[in-house]
Amino acid sequence: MINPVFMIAIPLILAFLSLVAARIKKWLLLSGVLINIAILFFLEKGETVIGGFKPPFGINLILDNYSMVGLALAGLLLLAGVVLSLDKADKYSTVLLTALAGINGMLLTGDLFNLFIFMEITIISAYILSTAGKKPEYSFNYLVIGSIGSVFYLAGLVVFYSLTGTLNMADLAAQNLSMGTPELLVPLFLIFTAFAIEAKLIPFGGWVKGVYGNSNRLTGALFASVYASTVLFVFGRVFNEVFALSGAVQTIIVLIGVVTFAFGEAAAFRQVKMRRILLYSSIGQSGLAAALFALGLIFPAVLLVISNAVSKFIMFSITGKLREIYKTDDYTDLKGVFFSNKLTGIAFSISAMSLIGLPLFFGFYAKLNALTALFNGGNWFIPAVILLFAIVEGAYFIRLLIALWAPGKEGEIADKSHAVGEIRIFNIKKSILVFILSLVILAAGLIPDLAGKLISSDSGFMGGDGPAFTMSQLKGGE
Amino acid sequence: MMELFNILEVGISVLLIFFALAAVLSKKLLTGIVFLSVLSMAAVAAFALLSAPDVAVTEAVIGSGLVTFIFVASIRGLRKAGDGS
Amino acid sequence: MKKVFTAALVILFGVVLLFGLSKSIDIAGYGDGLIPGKAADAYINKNVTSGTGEIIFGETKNAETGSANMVTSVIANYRSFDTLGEVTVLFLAAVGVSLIMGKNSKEGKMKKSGFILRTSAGIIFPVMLITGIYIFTHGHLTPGGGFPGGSMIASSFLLLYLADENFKLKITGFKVAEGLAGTLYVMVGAVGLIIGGYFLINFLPTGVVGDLFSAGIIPVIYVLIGLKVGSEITGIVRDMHKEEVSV
Amino acid sequence: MNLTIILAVTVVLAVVSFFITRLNKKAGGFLTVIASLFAFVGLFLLKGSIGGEFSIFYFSFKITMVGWYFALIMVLAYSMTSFFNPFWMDKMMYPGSYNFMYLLSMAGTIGMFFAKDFITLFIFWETVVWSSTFIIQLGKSRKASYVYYVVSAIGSMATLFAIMMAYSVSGTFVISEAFAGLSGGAAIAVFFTFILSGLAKIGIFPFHVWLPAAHGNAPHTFSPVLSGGLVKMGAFIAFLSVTAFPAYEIFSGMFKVMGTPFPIYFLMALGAISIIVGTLMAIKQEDAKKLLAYSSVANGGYILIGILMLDQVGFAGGMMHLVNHAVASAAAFLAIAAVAYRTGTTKMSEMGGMIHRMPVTYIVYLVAIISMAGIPPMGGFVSKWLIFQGLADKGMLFLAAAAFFGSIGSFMYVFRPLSAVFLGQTFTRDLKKKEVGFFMMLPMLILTALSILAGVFPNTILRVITEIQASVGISPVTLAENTIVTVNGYLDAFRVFIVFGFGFTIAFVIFIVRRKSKKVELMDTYTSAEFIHTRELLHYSSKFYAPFERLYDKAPDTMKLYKKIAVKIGELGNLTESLFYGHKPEKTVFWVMITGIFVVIIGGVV
Amino acid sequence: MIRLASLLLILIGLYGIFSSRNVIKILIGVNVMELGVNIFIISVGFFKGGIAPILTADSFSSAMKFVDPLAQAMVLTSIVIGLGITALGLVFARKIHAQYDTYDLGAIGGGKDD
Repeated sequence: MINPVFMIAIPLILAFLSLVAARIKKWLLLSGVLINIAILFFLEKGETVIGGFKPPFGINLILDNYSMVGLALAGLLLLAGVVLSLDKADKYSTVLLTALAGINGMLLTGDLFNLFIFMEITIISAYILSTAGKKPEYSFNYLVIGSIGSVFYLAGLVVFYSLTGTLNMADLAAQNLSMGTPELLVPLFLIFTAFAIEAKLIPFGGWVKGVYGNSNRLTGALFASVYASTVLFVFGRVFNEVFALSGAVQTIIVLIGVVTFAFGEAAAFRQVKMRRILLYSSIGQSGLAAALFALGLIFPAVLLVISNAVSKFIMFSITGKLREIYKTDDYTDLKGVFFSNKLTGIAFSISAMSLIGLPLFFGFYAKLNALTALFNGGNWFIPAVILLFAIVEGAYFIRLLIALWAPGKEGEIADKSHAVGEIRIFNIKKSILVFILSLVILAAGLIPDLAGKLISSDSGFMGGDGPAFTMSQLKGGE
Repeated sequence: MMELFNILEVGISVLLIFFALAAVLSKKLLTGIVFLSVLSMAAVAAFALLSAPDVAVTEAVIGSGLVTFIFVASIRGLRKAGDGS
Repeated sequence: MKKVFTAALVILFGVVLLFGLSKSIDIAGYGDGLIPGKAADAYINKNVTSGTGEIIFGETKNAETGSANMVTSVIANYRSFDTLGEVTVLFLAAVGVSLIMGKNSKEGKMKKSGFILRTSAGIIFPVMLITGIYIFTHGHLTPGGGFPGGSMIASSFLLLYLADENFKLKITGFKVAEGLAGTLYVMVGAVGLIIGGYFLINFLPTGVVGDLFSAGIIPVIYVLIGLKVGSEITGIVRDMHKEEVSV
Repeated sequence: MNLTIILAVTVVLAVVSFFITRLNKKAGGFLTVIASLFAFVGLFLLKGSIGGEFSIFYFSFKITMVGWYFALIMVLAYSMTSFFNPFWMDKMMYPGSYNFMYLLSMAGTIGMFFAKDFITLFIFWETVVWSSTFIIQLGKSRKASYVYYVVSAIGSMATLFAIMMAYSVSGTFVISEAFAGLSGGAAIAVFFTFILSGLAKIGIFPFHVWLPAAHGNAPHTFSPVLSGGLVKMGAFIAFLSVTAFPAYEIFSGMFKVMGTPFPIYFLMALGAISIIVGTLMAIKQEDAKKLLAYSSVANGGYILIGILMLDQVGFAGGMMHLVNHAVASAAAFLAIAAVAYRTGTTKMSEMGGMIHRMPVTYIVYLVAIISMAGIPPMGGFVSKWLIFQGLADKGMLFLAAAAFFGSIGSFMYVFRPLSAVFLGQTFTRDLKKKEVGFFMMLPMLILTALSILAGVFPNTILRVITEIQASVGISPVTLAENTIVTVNGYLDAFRVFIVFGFGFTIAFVIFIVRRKSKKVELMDTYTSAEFIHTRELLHYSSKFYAPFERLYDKAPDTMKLYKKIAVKIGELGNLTESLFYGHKPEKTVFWVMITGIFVVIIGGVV
Repeated sequence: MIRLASLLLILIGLYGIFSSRNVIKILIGVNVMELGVNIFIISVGFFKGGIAPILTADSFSSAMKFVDPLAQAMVLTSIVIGLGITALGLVFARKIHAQYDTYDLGAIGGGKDD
């Protein structure tokens, strides 16, 4: 069994070394992400104490089921991203390795200040990656907003520290502070702001459009999948295990999440640029996941995060590559582009349909779980909003798919002569990689119970409940 | 002892706020940076007052030294472009 | 009009926020003391793993951490993991700066500096260097430590760099120092894991509180931090000092 | 026969056909014929195992009479249409995907009708929706496919909401038990949201917009399935919303119109409006397929009214109209497809006199429209008669008037393509065109025969319907030997057939005997030195009912409503974009402060 | 008193970011905020009469009243992170200047996506 601290230590060493041995940094990066996945299977679960100082005094890492899922998701998608865009990743090898350490640290740590540091590492790596878009004003905007978030986080954290004298998550949770009371509202809001900024919640995520909208196939894919899912995973832990929300605060956060979902989907609806469509859809999904987390519906939220991360990874990768080839990501200029790229096209379509929540794909299971859990909690308003804007979401994604698949004038049958170009989007190996990733969505959608079990692995998350809905309950009636 | 502390406390608070406002409100960039540096020195005083010598030393070296330096290094040679205000 | 509006909004936000915050903590005064039994209290009494009773300067031997400077004991021992992350942040920033400034820029052109500056730099440089080294090697005894020490080293090199146009900073040298220091930091942690069973454990014996060699791995870590921070900051400043070539 | 085998074979063949099509297009097309015929025969044999419950995978199924009835109609439409597939493969952009989606959507419909629980139903339903969306895009309009998806999504999301809401009360998804325990406002909400997907699929006003778009522009080989088959999925939902959701019981305490609880009457009124709208719009159309699409809207209204009545006579009429309309509209669409196969167009003004070139297709079309218009001796007459009887019975005057109007109107619109496409003079261009081959003719002839048989021996179908009626606990329609007995009278379909057959024979003899009329070239028009720019305007079928159309020229377009909503959503999106996003940090700082003030105030601190 | 000043510093920094479109000034605002929060943290760890947390010949025993060393350690970390962020921000600022020849975000005017 391997100590989870190596999830952080190994990428860090490799990152430091990549500075010394700049020539092989590409290979260091590759080996880093590969080792990261490899040791994932041998990690010992439970609590790891750093430096021999027992918590709550020292720093500890917590590897439970929840962090395991987060680590696996982020690690696998990072690996896929690096493999898929190794040419682009080369330049950012050191940054990506450091980011891997930061992401793993964020997911593992059991200490709120340590979380702050790993969050800074992760975010700073995101600032640096965002410069790949060659729009420094957006990177700058991101940096400033992110710094405000950091300052707010520290301020909020210190208030809690002064009240409890501890920075340890479990210890803080054990204090049983009642989070619904006005006494803790402001520090809680400060901490929430920091997460809301990173989790792209409206109105905090003002940086998203510029950064995502100018991403390339590496950074876009990583931002929307690895970074987004990590932040949401941590959001879920912090606002369930550490600051168990209740009362007015909970209502406000849920409201912000739902508004984000609705506004994000509405904003995506009118876009013609694919990256914009995807980025607003990411915002929407983030809002929904945040709302579910805030309501304590961890399992559906995790499903949603996973399904969204994998889908967005595939779609951003393809979109980024399309933009490289055709110098545009306006889908009205890319009509029928999948005609000569069927494998890639199918991968894209499966991802999109999973995002919409169409059956036979993983997203449907996630959506169904969310709805069941919400209704079980006696909540019908949020499901109504979800379903209403699922129509909008379906509308723009289906419109996108139709355009990318079937070219042709109105009034004439779809014809390949109207298709734009016959350039291969990905070479055959990469197409197969992307396709296999999409098959994961399909397979997980076809056998959702197994996938759900794999994710929640019997014990569920943070002592909470597992799936609110399983397909097997159909057979037995209950 | 206690009274001295109170006087210093008020004095430093006033200085902090004054220099912060000066740094943020100054029209010229260089003035702003200089005020930021001075503000940092005031913060060093505050840290020293609040029994934090480690932080004070660090802030003195990093906050008022290095940060000021990289600020100035950044805008050096660009002031001629007339972005001063 | 716009200024009034912005100021009014910030003031409104401030009033509301401070009012709300005043319900959580006293926003004007100070606390009454440390919460007994909690982290800070344990760090002061050095009784996180086992209680050794009162720690007396110059007397107590073999405490769990031998640093007389408690902040240092927190930074380099109790929460050394945080510090590792912090060094990484700076490392990342340095990498980012050089990545972004990398292209389309050249070394800043210096005016030939005067004789006095060059001479004085030659005198000040060793003084600053030694001060810096002193600061981080004595970080467990006196205020300061790796960060100011490292910065001091960086400043000394910068001084030389500014004063002497013939002095070219060997980038690779600094990068090697930066990378190796970081790697060694993690290695020290890993060695701790092998020897003591915990990552970053203080596996060297601690001496009498207050002695130079009393803090176990703390000086080792602080030296590494000092070197790393020093080379990182030097790198940052050097990169910042480049001039943009208009595109 | 076993449902598992049917579903498995269909799905496997769907995948196989995808790959076979890549090797040989025609072979892939023939495979769809084999697969759908197999499914049809298999389903037919399934009747023996009605009542059986089992599960495949995690899906649970229950073979019910009504499910069997619906599935058979559906697969009939699929299998008959599939005969056309091999001949259209060259025109498809994605023949492999077409065949795959074709069979996948068929499997979806089968699974949906036999679902025991709502999740199974929903999964299969949505599968049909997305797979057919991808088929429709291959046709003449991308927009049509989009409209189809959006309207379907409105329906299915609403239905999912209803399912979930019902589940939160009853704790089960099983169709027969899921709605237990609902009452009051929740019951009304569930009822209306649940039936929404049905309304959307049948094409009830105001959800009818997708029919002309999708039917009119889908590939010619899919329009018959859409109109003859997929629309009937909506009828199934309507059926469930009065049986599984016992609307009459739950709403029994509510305000009633003509003995019918208001929510149900409201939906029936929507059905009546669809009849009127569908009829009026059909009269206007220039495109034969769009015309038939609007006629499907009108016929959907009949079906909805019939099923919602849930009584002895009207319900039987509604259920029977399912078959009659499926058969007739599939045949009509196939006939148009056959013509389009030869001429390459569906615009009525570009055709004429096809009766000389394609006489069999003409007969097929003639029988189909007679049935659709509800004229004896075809099946459509019997079902419409039953619906009339049911409405008259309850004294629902408005609905009856609408239904009557629809019947009269249908004379007008069905005659138009008949005369424009088939009668008159043949275009010179089309003079060399031949009748379609036997393989394509076969399904059309089968459908025609079924249409006539349904009119002559309606009791064969009605006997199945009586079993359905018995299974949902209403008194079955009274059937005697060859006659249908109602309170107001009886109908002997065979006798009607004899009478009409006799009249038809006399007319035919006169037609043969009398002198041949003189033939004039269709566009052979003399003008006084004017140059004719738009020749097709001179085609006698253009502006066929111009004086009548002028009466409702200004009628609002429902599509505009949807566009307005889309614009509103876009505006919300615009607002979001401009309010929150940009490159200046001040925007976010502003919102952080505003939210902070808001949160602190709402949170009860101030 | 200093605690209140530090909170005000955060607000002043926020005002600096909010009211200015000059990237350097925005960064100055960010720095003021960071300073504010640093002082705030120290002030939280401080109590009246507390002595600096270093054992020396004068303050020789752990039983004496030391102020919170943890808060100070956090601030040390925060200062260094602040330096990193400032450096990166300045590099972005320079990139903006190189690309648009101005420090004024208002003059960039939306910055169309490529």
